[in-house]
Amino acid sequence: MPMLKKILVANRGEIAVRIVRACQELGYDAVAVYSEADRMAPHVRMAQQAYPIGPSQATESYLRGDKIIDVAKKSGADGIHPGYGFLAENADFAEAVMDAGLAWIGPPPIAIRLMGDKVVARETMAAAGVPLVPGTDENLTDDELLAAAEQMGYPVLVKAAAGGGGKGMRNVYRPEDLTEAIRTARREAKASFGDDRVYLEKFIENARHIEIQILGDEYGNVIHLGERECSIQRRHQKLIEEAPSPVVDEALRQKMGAIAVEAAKAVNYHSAGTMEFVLDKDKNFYFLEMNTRLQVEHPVTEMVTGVDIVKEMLRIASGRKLRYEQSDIQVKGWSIECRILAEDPRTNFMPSIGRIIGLTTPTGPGVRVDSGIYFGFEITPYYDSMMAKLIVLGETRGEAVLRMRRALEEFRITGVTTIVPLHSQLMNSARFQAGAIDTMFLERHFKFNQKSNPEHTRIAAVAATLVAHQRKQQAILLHQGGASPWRLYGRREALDRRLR
Amino acid sequence: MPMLKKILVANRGEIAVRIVRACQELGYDAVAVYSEADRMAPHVRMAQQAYPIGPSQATESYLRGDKIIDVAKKSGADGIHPGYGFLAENADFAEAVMDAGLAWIGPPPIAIRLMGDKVVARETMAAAGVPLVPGTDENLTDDELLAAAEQMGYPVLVKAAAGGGGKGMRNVYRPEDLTEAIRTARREAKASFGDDRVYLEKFIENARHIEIQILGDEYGNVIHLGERECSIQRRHQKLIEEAPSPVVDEALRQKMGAIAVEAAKAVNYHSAGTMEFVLDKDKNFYFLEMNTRLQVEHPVTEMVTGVDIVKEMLRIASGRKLRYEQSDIQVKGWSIECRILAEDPRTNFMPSIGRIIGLTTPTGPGVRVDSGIYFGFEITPYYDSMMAKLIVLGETRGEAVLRMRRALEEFRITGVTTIVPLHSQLMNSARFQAGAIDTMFLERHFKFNQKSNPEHTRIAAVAATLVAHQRKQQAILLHQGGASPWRLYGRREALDRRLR
Amino acid sequence: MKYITTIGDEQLTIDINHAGEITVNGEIINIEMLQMQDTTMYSVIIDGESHDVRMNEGDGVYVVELSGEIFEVVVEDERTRRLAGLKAGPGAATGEVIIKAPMPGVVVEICVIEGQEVEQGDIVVILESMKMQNEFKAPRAGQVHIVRVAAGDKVDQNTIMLTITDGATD
Amino acid sequence: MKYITTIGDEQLTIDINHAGEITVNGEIINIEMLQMQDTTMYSVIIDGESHDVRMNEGDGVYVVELSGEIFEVVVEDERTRRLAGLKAGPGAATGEVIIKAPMPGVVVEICVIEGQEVEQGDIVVILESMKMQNEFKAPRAGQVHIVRVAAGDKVDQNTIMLTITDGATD
Repeated sequence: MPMLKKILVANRGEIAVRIVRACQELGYDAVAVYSEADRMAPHVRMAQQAYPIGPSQATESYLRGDKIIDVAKKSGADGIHPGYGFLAENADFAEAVMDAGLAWIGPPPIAIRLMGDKVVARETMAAAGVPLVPGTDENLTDDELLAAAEQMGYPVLVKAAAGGGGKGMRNVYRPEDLTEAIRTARREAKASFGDDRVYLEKFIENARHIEIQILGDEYGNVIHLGERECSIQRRHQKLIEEAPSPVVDEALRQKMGAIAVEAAKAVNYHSAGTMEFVLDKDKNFYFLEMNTRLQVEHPVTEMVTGVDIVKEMLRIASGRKLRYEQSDIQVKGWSIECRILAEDPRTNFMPSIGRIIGLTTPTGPGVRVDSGIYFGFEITPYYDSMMAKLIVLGETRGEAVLRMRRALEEFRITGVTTIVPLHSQLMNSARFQAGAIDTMFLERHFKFNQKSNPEHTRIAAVAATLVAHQRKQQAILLHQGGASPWRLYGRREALDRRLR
Repeated sequence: MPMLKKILVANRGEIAVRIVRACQELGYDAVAVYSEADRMAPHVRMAQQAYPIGPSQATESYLRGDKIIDVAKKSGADGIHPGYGFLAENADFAEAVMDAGLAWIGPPPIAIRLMGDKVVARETMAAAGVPLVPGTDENLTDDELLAAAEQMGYPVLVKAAAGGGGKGMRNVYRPEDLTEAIRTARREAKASFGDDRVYLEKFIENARHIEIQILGDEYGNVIHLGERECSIQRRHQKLIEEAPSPVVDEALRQKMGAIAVEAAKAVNYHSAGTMEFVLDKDKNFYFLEMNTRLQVEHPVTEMVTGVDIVKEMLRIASGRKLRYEQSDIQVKGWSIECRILAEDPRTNFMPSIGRIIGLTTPTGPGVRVDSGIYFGFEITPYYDSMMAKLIVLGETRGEAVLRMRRALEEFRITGVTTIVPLHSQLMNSARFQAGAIDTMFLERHFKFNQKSNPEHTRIAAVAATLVAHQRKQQAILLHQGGASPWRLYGRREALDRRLR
Repeated sequence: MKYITTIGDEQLTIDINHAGEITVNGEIINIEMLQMQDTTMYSVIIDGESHDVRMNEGDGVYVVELSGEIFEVVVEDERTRRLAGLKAGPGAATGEVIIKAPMPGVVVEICVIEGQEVEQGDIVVILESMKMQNEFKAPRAGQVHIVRVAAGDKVDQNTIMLTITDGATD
Repeated sequence: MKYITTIGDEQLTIDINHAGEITVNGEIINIEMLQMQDTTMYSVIIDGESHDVRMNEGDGVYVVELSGEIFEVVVEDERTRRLAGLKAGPGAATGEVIIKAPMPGVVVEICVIEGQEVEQGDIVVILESMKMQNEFKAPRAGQVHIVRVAAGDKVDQNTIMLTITDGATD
């Protein structure tokens, strides 16, 4: 394997920025690709080279492996990092990249293929001795699925065989809802993956989503970097992740880690990957699926272990041996990540688009932002709504929560609606602070905008009234006097008038 | 000593923001004070409470200890953190704070007083067995100073007895320049400190500025947090700091650290403080002065030790015992800080004022920004030119330099002129990269804008020509067509025209 | 000028006199409010307490964000309110409701038909945009009046998808 | 249109034709340049290479910042230049030089007197501002013409402090 010197980043948004930064910090050149909507995107501006690959729709650009490989050859790139989403778990693309004589910065295509079909993945893991949630095959008819659900007992989870990211996933609590859930899951799976096969899994209540990050080289060395807890979800999509988990102790960490490492070795895995598990209230854990790529939430693991996962992926793809042994990996401190989405928490997470006309990014000790936006950037409707990730590191979980709260308070995004207020309220929730969370937390144990500080209510009322008053005055007086960038109200205004 | 719950921050700019953040992360309330120019400053917006203390001139506001103590009482604060500069090393103020029944978040006034007079400090340190640079008393006449200089040999350094921050400091290489240097140093010292006493020190050539951070509690426990190297200076003011130093090994660190701890104990020091030394090319070190306060460059120490110095100061002032023993302190990784000044590196660091009309702050792994500005904030002529500090942490010095380079490239400040390009060029300097620096580096071994990439020259020429061309076209065509937020040039424009 | 300001289930009487003095339910407050460069943010200092406040206005409702809490505020000046002889609060739901697409997307499903009675919160249309399926709910009870789009339609931003009228009470 | 662009000691002939095609010294280049929201920044992609470029203009000189390097660029269109019959480069120093205070401050010292000859780089005035003493140097050789301020004076932004003329050659 040749030394890498120029990497094509086959992605956009914050993860493309993350990878470009890693390249620059290793002294590599980065090559960006972009759709028409993304000409001004930060990954394009930050990379050393940038090439257009087509219209805004991802199917015409970021999903066009052929165009991307052409750009890699034209630009002289010697490797491709796919990020997450788009082509990251497309084994055919990985093979095409390698066939073109380029390094694939990810796991072997055969591992992607084995783990890509969720049912095959379950069989592979079962053979490797990994405990599984009870579930069905994916080739059953609706009637067979109904019978299987009856057998395993409700609640059950309908899942897309080709799935990921919560797409085509439905919780079902009562037999009479199953047929409709299967219908809508098939529809969503078809739309998202072009494959409408679904299967059932027993839905474990009060469960936590715990996953193990692994890292392996091309010489059979595999280690784990501890766990992440990702139980705060909406529509089966993660909103908040943390490392470590409030309920995983060192013994459980080593046990789950050892199983994840064994499972990865069973499929000759290398590069970065993640084993997802559910953990029930008695701390039994069951394999859910494996993500054969870098994950959105990888930074929390980086913060507590000090390992730069993206740089390690680049080193591994250069044919280097893993720089760490299992005993080198120590979890130190506590890290939390909040996904900053352009969505409205008041209207069931309706996405928001628009130009960023004001932006203050939180900084200071222990704060990291992995962002795909900047002042003046436009959020378009073509891609998902994640604009940035806010990550903090604290000595303890308590400090991390307080630090996240102050960082959220500092995050000012004007031009689109964001879920920052939802995160602030979550950080203030006693239940979240106590770590008493599970995958149904947002739906069952939390209500947005539930109660408010009476003093804040009064301030909000007065502030709105002053703005309304000022508009009324302006309407009457028109443009009296020069426009000042700041407008003053209240006492000070009164004082100014007396002084004039 | 009572538990602290509400802290008044007697400062402005990035350090006030830093302290407000520490308070919030400990669950304390912060009280800001502000001058007329600073009503919209970030520390005012971020604190829970904020009170005006007078006109923009610092002498009428931030230096008015009486007004600040009044606000502390009115707001119910139970302690005052002075930051650095302004009243931080004013022993009378520290005493007044304590007399008012408030906690002083800093060292004992007696220690401030002992170390505040540079000549007394030298005597105190000499008595404690700390090696000193040869120097004179401060009560000499100009003729006596001339004679003393002859005695110790040139070059010499003229320094203000009440000094700090490079004010009233002059290098003198030839006897014929000394009289004029003493005159201007006295003038500057008088203007800055109201005290025109100066003294001479032997100027050690090819020396490095190395300082030791110490931390002590009220029970006599003192530890050191290793060294910082601050050799990149202009006009005796630090521009870049790093921890550790490229030339300090573990043995030297322990030796200098032990002396700093002993010296601190000799004056019954507690809270945070710094012993500044010069280190000559044979690794002999000499005491320069002690800063009895938090320093600008404290973050690089925080990054490599994991100790939050500001929070420790708050804990110590609450009467807590130090949470660390010397053996707990491990230096891990490498941290560099660049001071982001509103000054023009092309015109001998002429300060710049104006409103920030565009701001992109670098983020991502290993990057911290301690900032006192935001989009829309106005840089006024009343205070110093430091807008922010950019701090990075890398595994190695090499990674830290590359990370700083990419972070500087990401830092976009529009509205004032900054020294960001100077820092970028420094990071690209082979000599800086090799760690071959000393306090004369900027003046002797570095030339700003010395040579440029020929490809960049061509791009700059073409870009300027396109802008000139477009202005000319606009002047001719006036407002033809709707104004677009983006303007397109070149090939793409040609294509657009053909398609119309 | 006197205002009646409604926030949640509270009503405040706020008076701003010609000298700029402000009273809330008769009590004088000391407030200074300055607008930021990005125009939706304000720095407010009220009796020494400092707050950043975000304010967006639409359809006569101010949406105020403060310390992670979101408030909806309706401000009416007393004279206008008296002249209009309004008795119902400003939040009372009457007239036609228009459901627009807030961004470009593809209609996945229309869950209702014209003439159908709906309860507040019933899902009426599903739109796919930004890789997500977004459910639109009836903001209040009523009757579906006109359905303008069908499943599979591509819609632009602000396309009217359907309208709901007062229904039975019409 | 044809331009003569001077950067450092280099001169480039840059032609932008009506079809938007651009040549530099006769060689066609493929460039796309888009302006950012903050108006001094541009995103430039030139033959696949991506750069962020900052551009400020003053007194006919473009100050261009690119990857931490700063360039001063003078752009003249060929016709104007020919018509003016200029022989000297645009950077040649002639006429009166005005030294203004770039910001409010206090004059610490005037280092020259009216009529004095100065060399390029000689310190002419020291201004204290932002807690620093800032030295102003003669941008070129000449003769001090008028001194308008004295030590101790408070000056506002853009106050003219002194002027330098061509001196002996006048």
